[in-house]
Amino acid sequence: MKLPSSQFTKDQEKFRLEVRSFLQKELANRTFETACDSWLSGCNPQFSKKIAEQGWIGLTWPRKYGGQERSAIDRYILTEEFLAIGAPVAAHWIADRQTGPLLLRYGTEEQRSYFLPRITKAECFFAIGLSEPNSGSDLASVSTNAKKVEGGWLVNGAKTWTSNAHDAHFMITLVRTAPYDKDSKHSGLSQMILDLHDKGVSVKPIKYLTGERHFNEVFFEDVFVPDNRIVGTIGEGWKQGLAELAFERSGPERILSTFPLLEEIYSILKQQQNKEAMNKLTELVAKLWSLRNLSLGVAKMLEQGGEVAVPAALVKAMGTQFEQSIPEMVRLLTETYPTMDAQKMLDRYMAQSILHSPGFTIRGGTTEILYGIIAKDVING
Amino acid sequence: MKLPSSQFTKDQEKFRLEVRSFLQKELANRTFETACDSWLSGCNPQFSKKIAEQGWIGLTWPRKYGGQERSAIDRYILTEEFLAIGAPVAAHWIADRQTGPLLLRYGTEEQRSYFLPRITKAECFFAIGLSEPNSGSDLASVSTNAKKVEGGWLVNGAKTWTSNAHDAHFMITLVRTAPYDKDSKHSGLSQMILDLHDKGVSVKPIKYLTGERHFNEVFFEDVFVPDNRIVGTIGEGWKQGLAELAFERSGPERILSTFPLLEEIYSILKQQQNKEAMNKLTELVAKLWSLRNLSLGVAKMLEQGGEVAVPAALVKAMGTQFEQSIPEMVRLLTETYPTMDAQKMLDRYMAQSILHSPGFTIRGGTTEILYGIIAKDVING
Amino acid sequence: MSEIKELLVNTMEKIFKKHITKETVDLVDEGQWADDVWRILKENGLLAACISEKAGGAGGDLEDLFSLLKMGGKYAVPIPLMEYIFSNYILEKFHLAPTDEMITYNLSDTPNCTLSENGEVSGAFPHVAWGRYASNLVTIAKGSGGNYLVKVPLKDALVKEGANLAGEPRDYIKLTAIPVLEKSRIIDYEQLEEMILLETATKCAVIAGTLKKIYESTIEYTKQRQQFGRYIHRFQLIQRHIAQLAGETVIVDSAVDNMMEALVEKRHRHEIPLTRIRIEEAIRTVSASAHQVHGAIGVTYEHHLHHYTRRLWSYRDEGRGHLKWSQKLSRDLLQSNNSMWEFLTTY
Amino acid sequence: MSEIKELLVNTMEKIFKKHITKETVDLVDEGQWADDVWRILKENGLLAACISEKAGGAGGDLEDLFSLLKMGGKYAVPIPLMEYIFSNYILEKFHLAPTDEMITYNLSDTPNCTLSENGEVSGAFPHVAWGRYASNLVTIAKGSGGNYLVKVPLKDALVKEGANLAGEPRDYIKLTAIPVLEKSRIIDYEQLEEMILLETATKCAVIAGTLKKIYESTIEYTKQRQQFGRYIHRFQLIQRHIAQLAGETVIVDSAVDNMMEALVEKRHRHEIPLTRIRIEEAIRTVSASAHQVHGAIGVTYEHHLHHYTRRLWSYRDEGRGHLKWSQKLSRDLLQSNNSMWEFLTTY
Repeated sequence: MKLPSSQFTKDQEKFRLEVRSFLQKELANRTFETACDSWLSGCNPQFSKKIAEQGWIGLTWPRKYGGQERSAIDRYILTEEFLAIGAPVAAHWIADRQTGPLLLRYGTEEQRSYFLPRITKAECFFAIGLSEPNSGSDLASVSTNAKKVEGGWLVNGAKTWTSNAHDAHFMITLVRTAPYDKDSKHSGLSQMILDLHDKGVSVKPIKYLTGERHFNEVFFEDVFVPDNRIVGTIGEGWKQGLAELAFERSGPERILSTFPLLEEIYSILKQQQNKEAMNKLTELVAKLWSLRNLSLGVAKMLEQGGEVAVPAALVKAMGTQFEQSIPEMVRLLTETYPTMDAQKMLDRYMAQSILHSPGFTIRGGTTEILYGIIAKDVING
Repeated sequence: MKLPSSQFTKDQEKFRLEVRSFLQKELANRTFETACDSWLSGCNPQFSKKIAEQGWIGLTWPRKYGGQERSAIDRYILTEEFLAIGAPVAAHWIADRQTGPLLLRYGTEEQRSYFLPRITKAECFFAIGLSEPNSGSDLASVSTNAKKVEGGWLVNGAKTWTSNAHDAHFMITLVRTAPYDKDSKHSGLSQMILDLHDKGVSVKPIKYLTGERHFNEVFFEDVFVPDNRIVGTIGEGWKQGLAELAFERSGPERILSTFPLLEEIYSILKQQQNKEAMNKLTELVAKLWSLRNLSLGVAKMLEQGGEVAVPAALVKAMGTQFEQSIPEMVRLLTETYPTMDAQKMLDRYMAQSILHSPGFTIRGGTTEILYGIIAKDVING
Repeated sequence: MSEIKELLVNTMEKIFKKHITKETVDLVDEGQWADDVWRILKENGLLAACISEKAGGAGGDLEDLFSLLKMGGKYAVPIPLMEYIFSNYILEKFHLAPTDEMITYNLSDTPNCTLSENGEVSGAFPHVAWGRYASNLVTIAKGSGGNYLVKVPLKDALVKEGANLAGEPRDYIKLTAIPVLEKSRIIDYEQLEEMILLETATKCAVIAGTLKKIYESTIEYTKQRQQFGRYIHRFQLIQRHIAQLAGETVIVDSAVDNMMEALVEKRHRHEIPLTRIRIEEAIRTVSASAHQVHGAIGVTYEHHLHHYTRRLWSYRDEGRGHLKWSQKLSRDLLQSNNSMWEFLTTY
Repeated sequence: MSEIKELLVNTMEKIFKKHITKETVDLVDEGQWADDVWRILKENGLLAACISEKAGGAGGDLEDLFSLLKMGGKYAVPIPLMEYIFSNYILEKFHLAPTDEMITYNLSDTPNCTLSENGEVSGAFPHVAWGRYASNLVTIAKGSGGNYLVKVPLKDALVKEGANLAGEPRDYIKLTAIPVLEKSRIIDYEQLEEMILLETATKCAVIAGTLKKIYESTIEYTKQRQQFGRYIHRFQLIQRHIAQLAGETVIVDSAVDNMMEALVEKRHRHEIPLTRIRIEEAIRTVSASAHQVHGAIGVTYEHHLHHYTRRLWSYRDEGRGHLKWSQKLSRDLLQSNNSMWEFLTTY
């Protein structure tokens, strides 16, 4: 697997600086506060509106759906800048990263014209409904089911760990449209767009260990989903979902969730002119630099249509362990007293990083599951 | 699992100093050279003779068999001092650690009176024959077999990875005395004492990656083993062998194989008065201190007859990873240029440690196998 | 451990088990005082452990004290158990009177608090454990000629509430010319160091208990949770976590026991720092492995795991931590004439 | 990579595969010169890669050079491939004449070798790669007014044979008033640093190749070896090793490719140190995991694994290593006015 290297064009560099200067201005105006893990836990619909006004939601999508037809690399740069400054982009994140590409690939014209422009205007946020109370890593075992009725489907069941479902309008939901067949575990699953404000849908918060509301259980009781809200082909839900995984796994959000902490310790060590600690920090910098090269290489390869399942899964497995390791490394470089409301930014970012870290290597595929996937792909190919 | 703490009595302390001063004198006289991993790769029959003259082989055994009837803790102290100074005790190691206790527990009076005194005089060295070319970690799959004949057994097959078989006189050999039964994998195995100079035995060296001769393949072609060389009960070989594992797994040799390197870097950092590196070194010291407490706790518990399977396996799993990590840590503390014949002791110990390290977490049960054993024991009990 | 000690531990554990539930511990996050727990531990004499009977305590030795502290850690006890006991223990050790009023402490090797000639204390302390609930504070104040251990009333102190990562009260306290209740004779550097050693030792015991709880609770979870049709403890990658959890737990347990014996025999100068330094890795490994094994359920507030992991993440940065202890030990090692092996085998 | 480049790499690999067997590599340990390999690589023009045609070389660009060096690492080539090519590359870069005699080099940022007024070099060098076989040495000598790059004949040098952990010749060489063959103009600090950067870059390429070989070979082994009745790649704990091997290999591969492009574009000041620092962990992880997967067979001389792991363990301590590069990079970071993010995204 030979990956492209991570150079950017002049235009791309220019775009990066444009994004950066916008974000720095917003930060100075206190539109948002830098925080670690903000891409998933920093849900701020007003801020998403501002991003939409820049034309930065659905950046790569066709103009006719409200997009800018920019390259995936431009979107990569945009995303990186959000992460580096710790901007609260969680509200539109899923719709931008997953729903848009899914509909562009499998959606009907009607679905695209209806949803995509609304997403780009930050009027319409999406959640993902995959896990269920008893499924965990074993996604093929989902049991939320949809029964065919006149003009649509009746959905019953429950999803769990759906991030930000309380702020989202719709949910791409994986449901069983044919009975479970143990010899063909991945068949009989379908993807539907569920309106979270429909009758029969109830959203129950699950408090994160910090006490914050973050993810939810979502219950369905005879929820009617019209036929025009089916995504792609009935029974192909598993395959359709998998196709997007490389995008989801190899993005900069698997490396940079705790970057603001790294930035802060760098600034402190410079102030201290602390050679000894800076020597240690170079190891983190080298790790980050090389992970970023890999992630960018995968992004470029994806744009060229290459096969990237293994390196993409590697970015997720290694990158999330890296972002998780940052607070543990930082505490060896200086003394800290992490609290969520600390005055010192270092202490605050430490607290955010420590408390959010456990999720990094669980969400979106546990490290254990990824190891298995990587090994199987390596052995077979 | 509550383990005894690691205090010593005044007499024990005295014994430690006695051993230490003997070894330091021998070192000064150049009877031996300090080396890492010497307990298994430092085979020096002359040196073993000197140890025997001190009465230090079979220290805990009954006087009537040439032993000193000292406590297991005294033996622990003795062993630690060998390891700390990197003395070449490999020739008598297996006989002292494993054969003696095995015969005392399962041997016949005749076997004890014949072998034990010879072992204590360093006249008789033992090897262990467990692994076979295709068995690896799956010891139950051994296929070397013994067929009953008049007055004894005829052994055919081969053993591999037998350390120091070329210097040993006998080998405790695990053989199949009944056909393999997949529902009772561990039955049908027996332990026999095989004379390595008997007709039909051939010992073929396997060079270690350093090019040194260290372990061997041992082939048996119709080797006759008389009935009086069977250890314990026919068919009980697996159980008998297991009983000794706690001793084998939890000894100081699972922690201290690379100790001379640690000692040397300590001395260098003191000379340099290198604070920064010494700060880092305290972590290694704390690890070693705590592993040693654990290992000693197990030793004391063993002497009291307590159940120690889990902590003993933990000492092996954690201790060998620790000794393996020492060269990797030391190279972060100072620059080195490791070569086997370096003038600088640090470089020489580094070379020994690096080249011998890969074996630490493989020999005597791989870390992977140990994890499984530990987890099963923890879950069941 | 003697049989009588074992009996004592079992009795203690029964009380803790009965009265300290997930909901009780939740009270801390809700900013409430777990009065029942306080009352029951007090009624059972547990808060007076290791204070001599003549000073109004319940007697007992260091082994009892450490057993109690481990239990406190194991149950994430939602009251200032360690702080109360340690404060009184220090008071008695330095010949001041223990108290049965609520008391907490603040120790630093560079006291930033002064004691005036007329016996008034002024100074500010960040992060005082349970400060808002305490009537008294034990601390070190710089007075004429040296440092003193002082007991100060808090009713006129300025208190700004704060919390550590576990939601436990860690309050900013400011004292302005508050008359001391009692003060010790001048305390020299060694005595101050000794207090900090003791504080670190008690923390280590609490942490050992917390680690044990996480370990046991994770093992239990692997026996209940199924994935892909099997109990998860049957997967090798989970077994690896189990082995690492077991390893770190037993290592720390044995380290704390050895440290405690060293304390009894007054040869604890290095054993306490070594324990504290070693605990650092245990906290990192155990909290990470436990969360990884639990998956999503373990990061919910509903599940109890975070009560223990958040405490570990808090405690490791309170008091004198591993960085400072490493520097301290490092200094001793640089000055020593012993070899490393002598250092490890000489008591 | 362009198609023509790919073709070149495939052709190279065919030659290496055919002529460099385990037995050929064993020759190094036996103290023998692998003359066949030398001859064949020379005949195929591979030893003259990246030397301009006008200087008698085979042409080619840095990408070709790096492909060749990776191949050298992948096959544990038993001749001074990197040393020969690098020496000539440096000579041409600093306007001295490349040579087709056997040549090696020694570089240090604090040269301990002097150049007298009449052009004679004196000094001693430990661990010169393949010194005993070389006719010439390229090194830095301190002369009047500054440092010079010099080419010195070795026929009158004192050579004491030594070896690195992989058994490769690393000889002590002493020169006493040896007349230089050629010398450069005065070399300033930046030029010297640039040479050392280049040397580190070439080493990184060799190491990347070696890592790749270990990875591929270990994967192959897991497909052949059975334990407990299954291929070992089916065990989760082996899968974890596989994933880590794959991860480290692909990370280093991509780092070296990025470093190489930076070199082409002359913005390699930080990219080379970053690659070298990152490689440290890859060597540790890959060598440990590969040996662990192979078990006992992998530590025998009979198996080829050690030829690659021993080379990694040697190369990481040769030339300017990660400690010094960390210090260097650290100095730059301490002086920078950029944020970390600017540092990472500005070229």
